[in-house]
Amino acid sequence: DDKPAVQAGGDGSCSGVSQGVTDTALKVGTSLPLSGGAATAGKGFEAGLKAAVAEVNSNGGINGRKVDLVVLDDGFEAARSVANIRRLGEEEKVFAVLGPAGTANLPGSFSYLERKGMPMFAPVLPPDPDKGEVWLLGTGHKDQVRVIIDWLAKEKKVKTVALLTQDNDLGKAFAEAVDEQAPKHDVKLVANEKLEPNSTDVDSAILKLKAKNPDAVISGTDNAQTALLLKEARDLKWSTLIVGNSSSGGPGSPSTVGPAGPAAEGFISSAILEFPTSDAPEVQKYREAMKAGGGAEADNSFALQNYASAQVFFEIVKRLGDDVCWAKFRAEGEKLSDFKTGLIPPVTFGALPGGHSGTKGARIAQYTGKEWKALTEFVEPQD
Amino acid sequence: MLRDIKALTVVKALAVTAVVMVLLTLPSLVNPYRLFLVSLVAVYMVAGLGLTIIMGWTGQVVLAQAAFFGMGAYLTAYWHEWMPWPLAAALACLAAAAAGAVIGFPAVRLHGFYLAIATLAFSELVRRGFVELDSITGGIAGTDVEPVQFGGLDVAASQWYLALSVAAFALLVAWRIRVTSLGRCLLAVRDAEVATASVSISAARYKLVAFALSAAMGALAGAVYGQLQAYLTPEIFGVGLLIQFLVVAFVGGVTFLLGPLLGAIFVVVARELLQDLGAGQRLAYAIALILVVRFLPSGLAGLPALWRRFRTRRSAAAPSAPAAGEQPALASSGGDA
Amino acid sequence: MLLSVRDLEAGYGGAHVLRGVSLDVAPGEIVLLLGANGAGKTTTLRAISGVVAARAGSITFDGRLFSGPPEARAARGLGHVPEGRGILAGLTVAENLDLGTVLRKDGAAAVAADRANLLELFPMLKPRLKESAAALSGGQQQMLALARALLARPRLVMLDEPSFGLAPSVVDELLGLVQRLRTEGTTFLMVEQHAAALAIADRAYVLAGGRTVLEAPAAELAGDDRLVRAYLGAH
Amino acid sequence: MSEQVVNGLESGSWYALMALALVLVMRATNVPNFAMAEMGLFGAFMLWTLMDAGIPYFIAIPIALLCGALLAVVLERVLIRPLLSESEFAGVLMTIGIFVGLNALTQLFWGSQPREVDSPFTASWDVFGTRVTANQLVSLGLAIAVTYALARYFRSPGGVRMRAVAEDRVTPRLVGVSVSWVFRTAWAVAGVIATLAMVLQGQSTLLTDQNAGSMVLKGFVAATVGGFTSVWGALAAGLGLGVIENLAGYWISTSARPAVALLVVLLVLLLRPQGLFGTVRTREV
Amino acid sequence: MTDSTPAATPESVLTLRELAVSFGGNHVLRSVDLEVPTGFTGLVGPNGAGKTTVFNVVSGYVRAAGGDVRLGGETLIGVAPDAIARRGVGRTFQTPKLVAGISVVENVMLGLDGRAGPLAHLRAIAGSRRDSRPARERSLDLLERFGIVEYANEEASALPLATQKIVEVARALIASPRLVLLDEPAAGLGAEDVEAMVAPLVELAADNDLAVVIIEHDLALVSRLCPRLAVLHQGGVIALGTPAEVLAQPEVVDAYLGAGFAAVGP
Ligand SMILES: Nc1ncnc2c1ncn2[C@@H]1O[C@H](COP(=O)(O)OP(=O)(O)OP(=O)(O)O)[C@@H](O)[C@H]1O
Ligand SMILES: Nc1ncnc2c1ncn2[C@@H]1O[C@H](COP(=O)(O)OP(=O)(O)OP(=O)(O)O)[C@@H](O)[C@H]1O
Ligand SMILES: [Mg+2]
Ligand SMILES: [Mg+2]
Repeated sequence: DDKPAVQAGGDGSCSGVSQGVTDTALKVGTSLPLSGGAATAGKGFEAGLKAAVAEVNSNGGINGRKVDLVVLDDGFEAARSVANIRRLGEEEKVFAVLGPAGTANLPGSFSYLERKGMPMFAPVLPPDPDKGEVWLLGTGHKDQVRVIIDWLAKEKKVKTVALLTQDNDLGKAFAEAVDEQAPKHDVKLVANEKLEPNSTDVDSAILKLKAKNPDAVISGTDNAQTALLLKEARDLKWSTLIVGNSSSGGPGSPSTVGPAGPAAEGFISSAILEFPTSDAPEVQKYREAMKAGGGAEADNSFALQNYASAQVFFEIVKRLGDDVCWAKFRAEGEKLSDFKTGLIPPVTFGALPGGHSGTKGARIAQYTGKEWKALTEFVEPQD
Repeated sequence: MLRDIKALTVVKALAVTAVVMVLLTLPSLVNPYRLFLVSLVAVYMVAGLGLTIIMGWTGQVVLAQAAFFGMGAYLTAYWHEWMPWPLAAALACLAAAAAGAVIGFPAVRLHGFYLAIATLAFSELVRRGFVELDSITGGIAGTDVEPVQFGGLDVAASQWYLALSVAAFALLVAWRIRVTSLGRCLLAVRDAEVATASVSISAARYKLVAFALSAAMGALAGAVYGQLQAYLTPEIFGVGLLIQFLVVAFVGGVTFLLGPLLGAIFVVVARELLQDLGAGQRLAYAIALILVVRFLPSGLAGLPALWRRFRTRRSAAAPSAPAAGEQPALASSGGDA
Repeated sequence: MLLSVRDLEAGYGGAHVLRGVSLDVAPGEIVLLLGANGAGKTTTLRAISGVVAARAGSITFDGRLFSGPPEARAARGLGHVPEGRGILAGLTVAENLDLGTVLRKDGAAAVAADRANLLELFPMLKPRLKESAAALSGGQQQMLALARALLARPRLVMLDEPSFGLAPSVVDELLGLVQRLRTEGTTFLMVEQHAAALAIADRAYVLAGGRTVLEAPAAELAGDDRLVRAYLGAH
Repeated sequence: MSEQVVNGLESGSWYALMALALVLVMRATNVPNFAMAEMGLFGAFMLWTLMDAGIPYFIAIPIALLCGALLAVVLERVLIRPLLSESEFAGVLMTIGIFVGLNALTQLFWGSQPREVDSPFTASWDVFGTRVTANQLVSLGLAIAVTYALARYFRSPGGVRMRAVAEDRVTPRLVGVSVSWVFRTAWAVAGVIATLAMVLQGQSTLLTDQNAGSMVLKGFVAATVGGFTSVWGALAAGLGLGVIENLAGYWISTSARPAVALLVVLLVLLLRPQGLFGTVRTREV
Repeated sequence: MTDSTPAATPESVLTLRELAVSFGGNHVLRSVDLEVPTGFTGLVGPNGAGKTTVFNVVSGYVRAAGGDVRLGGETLIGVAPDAIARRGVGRTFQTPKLVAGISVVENVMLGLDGRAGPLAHLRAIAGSRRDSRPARERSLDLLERFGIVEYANEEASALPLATQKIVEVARALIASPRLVLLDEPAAGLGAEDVEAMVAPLVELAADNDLAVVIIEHDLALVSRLCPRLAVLHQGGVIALGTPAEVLAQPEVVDAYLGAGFAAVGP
């Protein structure tokens, strides 16, 4: 039933409606594109979640509650994503939706979540709806591109940029970021060429970009299209800075640089995570969890992202103690401050508006031809 | 109508009453998610009925239902800001019917596959239109849909009664069309297009009527779908949705009135049941589809006929073994050039 | 016997049409299949050529079981001019004729000669060879169907109402051709309501309600006024 | 701009090849095969697998083509042929089912990581200031060669049989045309051509499980504009489509590109209902 | 008789004047002149003479290259086929074209459905039986007269050929046309079936002052039925008169009947 929403004012009491929690178990669910156009990412996200859950359970659960994870496939379709979130809420009766993916698909569920009062934690990566039930981790596409432009202007003295984007939300976020940030540095956008999602037919767009001779090209496309951009630029003997972001560049993992082959040398990308290959202790712990929890290869940054999100989610639940309910989750969550996972920038939540975006920064990284190297620390875009 | 009901046997009447009772009290019987699924069945059925009219009865391969569905969803949501939902939905249906007639006007000269490709292109262009018209559709980012709530009912129940009444209405209209003169004229266009003119039927005009009717049904379904989905983006109304509708229409049996209902149940239930298979579910769905088409080529609605044939064949084959070998018949009617 | 059918049963979906058809055709014979409208004549021919599956009974050709798909039966020497002609409207007249040569193994020269002969017989087709077969008139299509079937040089030819739509002069020529081919060894099983057909046939079967109810020499039937009136157009 | 045209001719060659495969299946079996590109993609992935295992390109290619053909033949025999006596809708729905199923299988086997095919055609030349690559020449050359071969074939006795069977699945058998032979041949050859198209596309760009969907659409567009009965028409339409797409991207905007193919086919059909090169049926009554 | 130019007489229902048709370069009809009064008129001629083409022009399916077609006093040239049917021209086809998905009686009703305007369709959809009940009754009546009422509720596609042809004749007659064009209605029919079709046809024609043009190669039937017979050959009417007169003309024997005619003919 669409119960009246828990007006979680944040008094920390557990009088409201809640579900998915018993004394021994906490049920969470997610909806991911395990098939269809974004299956690689979806499977990575799934593996990260599974590893995190297996790890926490093998340590006795959270305050004695074992975590029970339900994964649904939405095939990267908005309609199925909406249906899945409802299924999680009404049929599976989960406590929260954790780490679902689909920039364009997830907003369809926000009004439902609001009516229901059920939290959605760390969806990848819709714009922040500023709703009490939705919690974002991972810096959005737009802010990442803003960081990129700051860096290009300051470090590379770039004066003109061009965009290669997909004709969808992703591309739109890129364009908005350039509109907002470029004027601050007197950087000019000289071209924005668009690609059909999933198409490998990129040559004509790239020829048009080259004709404008920009100092840098920012790619708001998918991994394959970005790889093709790298290859084609090399074939055309066109030396310009090519920049991706966490999604199009897949920094830290071979998603883009793998298929691009030798052409990927020098490729730049913004990153919102540690690299899965890093030897920071937290990342080593992640790799062990991946090995134990099974699933995709551990060098997958998608897996790392959701593994990290799960750590934050578990931390909030842990802080709830025995009384786990939606109202208290919101109250406690908004108190989370400067929480360090070692995997993503430190997390701070706060009250609405704006308080439910937990991380802000991104870093710039470069592929040397053999491995990814961070060029900067996590920084926030210049206002 | 009353008379028809009287003609039913008592048992049938009781069964119908029971079904109606269950449908009316459904919100108190199942959880909101299942209610949502059943509402979805109703929506798919209505969209499928549109295909039954244009493809099943009129024989025109029109692949634009996703576009009309989208028009219904967007326009109803948009107009609902200024007027009551039913009026908004009715206007959206009219608009879609007009669009159907507009594309139908040149398209009546097209046959078979040419028509299919032309209407598919039209559909995708309309979808691109959704992207461009962001004052109405919110463009790529999408738009929220204001929920309709009937006094005292929660959102899910309101949606269900909306879906139920729309489905009942659409089914009633389609049934009346099928059994009256208009239905006969449409079938004539399908089965004997050249002969239609000789009995004063203008094939082109009736194709247009079918285009408009089918578009209106699609839009009606879309109007309710907008309510269920609560958030609309242009990507929803692509080829994938079209394929979904084709499966709804054909798996059920595209010439049967109740075919779309069976098809819609198949689509929704298969999706639900296969969910546990994780990444393998697309494959499983495809296999289910392939098996249904392979063994029930005229759709689920062909099951009773298949059963009857099976029984007669068994009784016929019983006395002496078929010496000539029981191989599939090649034709139900001879080769007629 | 060249063809021998015993207790054949067949039908369409739920419709059980043939309920016991038996007939024999000896080499070099012209056998007529008569019966009222809907008696099952067409269905019998279809079952023999494999277009419709037999549900019971047996068919033997040349002493061996006759089964398999229609093309296999055609390969054993069966020709069938179906009801409704079966002209392929998407092909030209010449291409329709070419289809008749699929099974010919006796060399291009022989085929060309046969082709020329048949075109002599149906001169109307000659100027139309390059045109779409759909453009032909009803009677011309019937001629094309006959020519195509005969070009395959089958041993047994089944003709389903060959006179359908043909002008009287052409019917005459056709029946003359049938007689001539018979002297060359071809065998015929004909469904034909043209009275003149009885004159050239050896024997006839009468079909009623999906069963063979009568078999008699053609001459005998020709004398039976009642039968002639029932099953044959006066023409 | 000349480079846009050259690039357009290259992708146009792939569209044309896909269109030819579709025309072949359509003309022989009257089934619009929505799974055509997906079958070709299977062959292309086989090529990748073989090359990944260290087998040289020119040995792997024939094996891959054979795999594409084999897949097409098996699917035709097991899933399509039993539906021949059913309404044509059943066939359409079946190919849609195969499309979804093959796509899912490809994804399960090979994942959705893009793959690189190391083709030996890496050379490129500068022709009056326009870059022309070996891949482009190979694509165009193969498209023309396949068109020529098919045009010859359709006029030969075998081609006549195919067209006959496509139109009527009963009568041709009465004169001994083997439907199985026609179906097997048509699907096998179409499988080879489709594999060729997907390999050419894959080696010039990247091989992904998403390549097939838009390819089959473009193939259908080209086949339809070409009139479905004319192979030269299909070639011209495919090449034209590739070039127009690129020029529209160049002159108007790259975001208009996806709409261009659709607009072209819509306009062509509205002006000429039988396609640019198709012929009208002569007589109906 | 061959080159008489008939003036439009009041009793002429259909008048063809110098009608010409060609397909590509093939001049099928060069100049056809014919008047069709009420009652039966036979149209015969060798295969490919253009008989069906004449029907196609009259019913609007094929465009004339020249000449005129008049129904009553009005020209039919340039009128759409469905409009011609609405003016009272019914026809059948050489191969019957019934609607497979509906029953026999509904096939006959179809002859009336096309006349119903949008309002009538709407009324019917809304549940009114005002139009459909009488239409069904008339159709059943007609089937009864043709002796095939027992097939009324069967699917049309399952009927034997002869029955299909009779249904098509009924469909052409149901809307009370002024002129009916029958293309080889008796081909493929046995003598009894021919009788079953012809007897009610004759009655109906007489009762309703119907003009019937019949193409038929069954000369016995034509001779019996038609007081007037026209022979079409080489693009024109080469003979016109009573059957006995016409069939005796040597050019008709030459072009159409053939040498063997004497042996088996009437
Ligand atoms: N495709 C079909 N589906 C169902 N029933 C059929 C079909 N074709 C024929 N029948 C039925 O089978 C019976 C026999 O038909 P068939 O065509 O064999 O008769 P026939 O003797 O050739 O008649 P005719 O003289 O009219 O050609 C008829 O009652 C007919 O209704
Ligand atoms: N649409 C068309 N295209 C080309 N030729 C045509 C067309 N329609 C008719 N013809 C030709 O015109 C001539 C007359 O055809 P029509 O069908 O009128 O003959 P018919 O007198 O009815 O002959 P039959 O007795 O064989 O039915 C034929 O040679 C035919 O091939
Ligand atoms: Mg018959
Ligand atoms: Mg004719």
